[in-house]
Amino acid sequence: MQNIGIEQISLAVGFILLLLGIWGMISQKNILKIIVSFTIFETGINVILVAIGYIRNKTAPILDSPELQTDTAEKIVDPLPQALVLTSIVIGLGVTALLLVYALKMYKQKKTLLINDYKDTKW
Amino acid sequence: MIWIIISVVLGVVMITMSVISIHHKKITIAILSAGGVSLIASILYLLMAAPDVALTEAAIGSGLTTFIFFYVLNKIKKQKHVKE
Amino acid sequence: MLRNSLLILLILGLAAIMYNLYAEFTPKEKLGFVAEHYANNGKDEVGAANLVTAVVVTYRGLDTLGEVSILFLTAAIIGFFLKTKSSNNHALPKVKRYSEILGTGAKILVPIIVLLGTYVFINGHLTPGGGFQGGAIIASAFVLMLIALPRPAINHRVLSIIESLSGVSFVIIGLLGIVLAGGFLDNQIIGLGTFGTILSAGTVPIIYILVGLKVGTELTGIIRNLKEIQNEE
Amino acid sequence: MVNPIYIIAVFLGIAFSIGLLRKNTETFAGILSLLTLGFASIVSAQWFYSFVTADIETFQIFTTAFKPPFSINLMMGKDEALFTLMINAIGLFGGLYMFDKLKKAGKNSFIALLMLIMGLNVVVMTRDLFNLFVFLEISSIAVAGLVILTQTTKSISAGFKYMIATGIIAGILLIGIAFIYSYTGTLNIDFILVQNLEATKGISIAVFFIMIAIVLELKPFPANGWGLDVYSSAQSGVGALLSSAYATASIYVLMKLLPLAPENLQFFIATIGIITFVFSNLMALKQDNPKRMLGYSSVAQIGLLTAVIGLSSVIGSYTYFIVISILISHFLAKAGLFWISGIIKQDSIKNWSILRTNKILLVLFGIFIFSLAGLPPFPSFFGKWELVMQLAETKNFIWIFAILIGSFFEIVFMFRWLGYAIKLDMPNNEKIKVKLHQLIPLLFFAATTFIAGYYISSEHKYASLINYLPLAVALGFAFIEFLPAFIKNTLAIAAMAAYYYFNYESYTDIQGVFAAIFIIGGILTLIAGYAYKGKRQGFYPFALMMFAGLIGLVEATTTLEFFFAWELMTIGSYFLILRGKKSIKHALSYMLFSMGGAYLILAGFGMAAIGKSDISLNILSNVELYAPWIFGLLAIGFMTKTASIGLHIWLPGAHAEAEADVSPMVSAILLKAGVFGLIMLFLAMGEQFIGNISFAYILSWVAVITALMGNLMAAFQEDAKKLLAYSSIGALGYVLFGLSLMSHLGWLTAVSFSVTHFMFKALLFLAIGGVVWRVKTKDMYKMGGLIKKMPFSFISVLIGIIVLAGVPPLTGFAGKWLFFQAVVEKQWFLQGAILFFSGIITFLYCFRLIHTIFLGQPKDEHRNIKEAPFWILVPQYLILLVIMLFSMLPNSLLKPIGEMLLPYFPNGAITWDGQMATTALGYWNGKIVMFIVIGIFAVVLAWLLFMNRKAKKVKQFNIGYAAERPFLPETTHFAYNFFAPYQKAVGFLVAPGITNFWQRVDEGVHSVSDKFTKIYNGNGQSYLIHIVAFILVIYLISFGGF
Repeated sequence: MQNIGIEQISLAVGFILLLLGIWGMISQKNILKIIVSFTIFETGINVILVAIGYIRNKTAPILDSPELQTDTAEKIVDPLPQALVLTSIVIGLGVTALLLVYALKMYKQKKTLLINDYKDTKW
Repeated sequence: MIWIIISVVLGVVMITMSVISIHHKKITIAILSAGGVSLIASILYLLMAAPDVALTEAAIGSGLTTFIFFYVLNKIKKQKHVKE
Repeated sequence: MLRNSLLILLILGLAAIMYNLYAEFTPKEKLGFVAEHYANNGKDEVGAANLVTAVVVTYRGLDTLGEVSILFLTAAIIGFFLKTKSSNNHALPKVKRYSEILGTGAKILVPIIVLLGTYVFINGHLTPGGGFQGGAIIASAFVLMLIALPRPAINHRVLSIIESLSGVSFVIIGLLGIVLAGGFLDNQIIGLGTFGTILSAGTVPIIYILVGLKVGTELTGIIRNLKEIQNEE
Repeated sequence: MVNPIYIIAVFLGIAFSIGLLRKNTETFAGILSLLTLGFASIVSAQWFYSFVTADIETFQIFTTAFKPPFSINLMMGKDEALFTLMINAIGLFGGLYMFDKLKKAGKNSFIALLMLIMGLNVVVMTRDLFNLFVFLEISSIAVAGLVILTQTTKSISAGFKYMIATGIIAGILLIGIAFIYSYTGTLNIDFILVQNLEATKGISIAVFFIMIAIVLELKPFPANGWGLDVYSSAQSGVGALLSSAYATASIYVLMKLLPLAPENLQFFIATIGIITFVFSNLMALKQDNPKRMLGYSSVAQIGLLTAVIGLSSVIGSYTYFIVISILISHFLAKAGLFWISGIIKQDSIKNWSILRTNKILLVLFGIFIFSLAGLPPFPSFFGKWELVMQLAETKNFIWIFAILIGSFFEIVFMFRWLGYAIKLDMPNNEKIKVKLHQLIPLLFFAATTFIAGYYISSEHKYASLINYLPLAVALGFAFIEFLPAFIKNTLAIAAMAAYYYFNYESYTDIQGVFAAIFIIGGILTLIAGYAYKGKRQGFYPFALMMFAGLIGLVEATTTLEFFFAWELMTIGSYFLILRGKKSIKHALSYMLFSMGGAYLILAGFGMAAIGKSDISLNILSNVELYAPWIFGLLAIGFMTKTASIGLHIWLPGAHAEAEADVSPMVSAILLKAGVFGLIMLFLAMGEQFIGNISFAYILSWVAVITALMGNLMAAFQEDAKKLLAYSSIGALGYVLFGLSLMSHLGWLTAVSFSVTHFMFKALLFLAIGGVVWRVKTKDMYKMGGLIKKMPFSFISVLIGIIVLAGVPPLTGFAGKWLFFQAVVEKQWFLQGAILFFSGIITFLYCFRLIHTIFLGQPKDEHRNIKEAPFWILVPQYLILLVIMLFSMLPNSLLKPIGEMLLPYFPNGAITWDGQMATTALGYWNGKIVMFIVIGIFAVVLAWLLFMNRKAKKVKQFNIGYAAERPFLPETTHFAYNFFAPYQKAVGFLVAPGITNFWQRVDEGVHSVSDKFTKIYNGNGQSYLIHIVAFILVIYLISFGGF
């Protein structure tokens, strides 16, 4: 138990979310549900990223107190993955918004949200 | 230790909510649960010393995304109405 | 049923791969060499107290520029995607019943939220938060207006001008970095200032303000576009 | 030089400021975007130019004041310069092409275009993994946006599928990147590479995720339905961007990241690539929609490139050359084809005949098809050549096989398409209108294809030695197409005569014989071209291209030159054959057999070069490994051109349907290319054995059966030209048999018969062509009694069949005489007997030919018919002159050939005494035989005239029918089904078994193709499942379990 830390739990949670997201995407028929699953997939990836940057018993990489400003490397968690997650979240928003607009437009065309009904281009 | 238990609890809640959001028949519940997953994720980020990420996830992941979802859903529902 | 069990097998297989990654992962004891450099030199090189901001805006500034571009691009695509044939039709939308309470509440709340958002991105280099978070917060204020007010006074033109100008300024500041400092997006065009104060970290706060404005207007634009198509029918 | 960071800055700055523009400023926004793209193109062109000419150092671009790995850095090297140049150029020209569409969609669509190109620029230049991820996302989102320029249910749902699929792929990539960071502490590619990653499982999986995501971006089979749907539903301009710009950048990413992957993963990536190449081309066979077909083809081409890159550790230093040459061809041609399909706007390739209404487009279309198919002189020809050479060198024969099979499928659908466009009837009278802004990109890309081909070949050690002069002359004729036919004809004859005059001395021995057949024969048949009025567009460039190829064959000193010439000849003759009536099917099957044969030759050359330091043709004479294989491959390859039995089904249709002067070209001249190849092969490699059986022995049987079947089938034809065509098959059987004897006499017959066959077949085809020209039908039973109307043609045919049948006194007899001597000498009596029998059949069809056409009763409708056109008669009489000469003085032909053969077959030569030839078995004097026969003939003629002096002439219509008119009028004609009794006796032999066999192969392949395409069921979710399953399967294979 001593060896288990938040980062490992988060990592596990992240992977499970990611898998659940993929599961949702390949099993749900409703386009909106697929998009919901996609956001869960993305959240999973973000959790994994943050977990990778975490180091036990260290503080956030914000040097607002003077004691943090010396030997900083010993005291903070990795700021880089956090920066990556910021980017990832914003990209996720863009993609999700676009997917939703697609869904809206698709619905407008055929008045159905079932992905099985959109098989116009095939073979 | 306490943080580990909290994080386990948070994790379990997140997983449950995501299962709900994937499998619940009602799309509104699904969207809300997905937003909830995001929200709890941001708490988890706080625990992992990532306040910046937490803030972003809360504002964008659970806030705006959920909102856009509802906007589109609303729109789709209205179209259904138009058709009938 | 068969299909679902096959899918479950597929996910289980994927899970096995992921489990390998998980099992191999050993928690880190100390920072990697790049992160260590950031930790030890970030304060002197960039001058931002929030190291995440230092990384986002300066060390990995190009990523951020790309990120802003993604939102911009998404907004643009949604713009022409939702552009309807009758876009010249300026018929006013039907005024529906709007809750008075909500409307009044929104009127009070919106400035506060905007203020909060502004605070978040202005202080991005010192405290948690920054352009993206602040921008998102500002956008949510406008979202509130869009829901609560019958004819919200958001001028599309103003939005897009703010959006474009902040984007162009971002690029120009980046280019000034080549001319006046070490390279594209370098923050030391102006002095680093006193560490830990608002006016520190060179152009970091300026960039974050621009990012905040840009993100805020872009997100608002996306939602406004959605709203417009909603009113159209 | 401009810092490349300005490319990005300018792109973003302009894209952001487009938002500032007011409404209704789309044109301005568009021009601004094009200027930006132009600026970017110029910057990268400038860099590329400097890298090529000045050999400057790779330029590092740092962002911020910090050095990598602490900040993101970009790199501009020669590769980056080339790739960004390609991307920016397609952005510029693609933007120009789509200008009106983009304008209509609004200024935001220009933003999407700019963002796409900007993103790809960074993707190529960046050295940071996460940065790569971000800009890859930008590009793929931009693609998703451009897909919906026209909003249809198809395009929107395709866009959705694309977004969600790339979403998963990006997620996988991001996990890989995250774990790589966790293990190495950096995101900089160069710093990751220098760390010499340990092979722990975690690192391996992380690398696997990155690589598999990159591979998935390249749309591997079968996880690529999402990509295909986008290709088929998006606008063609967007298809061009996706295929040319996006795929180009993704290929570069693969090249950049490949060193991360361990060797076995590289191998699996290559395997994925080749499977994609073969299967996508296979599935493209079934496509009717041009855009979807192009999509399959794009995916296939990228698959091939993936395979090459994955095999880079095997191929070694040539990888770069191969990748660039194939990529450039694909890049230019695919963009061009997509653009053209956007102009044509037909959803079925069967409606593409409308393309003919615009000549320029048609030419461009042809250029792009040829470039894509890897034919000379375009870049991918050299790439594929080198690829096969290198794979052979390292003995990766299965790979060669797969590549050639895939390429073959590609040829099938590409040339079917081209054939439809050129020959199918036009659906209506619509005319294609091309706007200037659509034409400029096409012209530019087509021109670049040639330049790139020249550049690539000049980079290649051996390709730079190729003599381009004949090809250049042939292409030059494309620019004087507006001139009338007789001027062009004169120029063509002059060009060929001049070429021969300046070069004939350099041809030695057998080379000289074939050079004479090819060039002098070419000139003779060209003379007939004066009979054609008008401009005769599309004839001269290709005729000359064919002759250029034939000349190149003779002149070749390296295997590459030989192969180049072989392909050139194939292209030219393909178009000549395609000119005929009802030629679509025949031209296609000609192309397929030729290309199939060409690929065998290529493989044979590749194997022959194993362990050799050069690729001179001499390597064939000292092959150490796989000699029987090499011999077999090359022999079969050459035999596709000689139309040996089993490989002959293309010939009858192709030769019979061709124009009057084309038939002799393809039948009398072109077939000799195969003979030349076989001769060269035998001379270099001698006899080869499989086990105890000599190849020559097998060949002798093939030859015998070919001769028998060819002649039999000729006898049963109703169509005069088909009769001659089948007769050619038979005649080539004789030549083959002569070669297979491997003796002096055998070869003497083979070579001299090649010359004789040229003469009489050209003569007959010209004469019959002239008749057909007048009577407008090829069916013999519709003719008759033409002797009075066309006496000159009659004489030609008479002399022709005398030579053909090998009756004394003419030169055909000399051939036969020698021939049976050779058989007896070799003691292959069974074969000899069969050949003798088929010789008898020759008499049958010869008799029928002259009897049904020229003798008997003239038809009513032919009363006022005139003699064949003068200019078709001229070459006939020139040939007649030569035949007479050779018949009188047989040693003028046989003696020099015999002397040429002496070094190779010193034993059993003929001894000459004046015109008297003596062999071990007897003697023969051409001159005396001639006089005797003429004497006999004169006596008989005089006798007949004397006996018939009182005969009474009867009017033709002194006959009557019974009351009923038969159901099929021709069945009552005496010449119809002339040899019915024989058909009953031996007809089973000529049952179309071989044709049926190939037909079944064709149907089989198509139905397999159909089965495979069913995996793309159009459901976006299935595509996701494909992706996930793909990842899982590749993981299991490459890790051997979980």
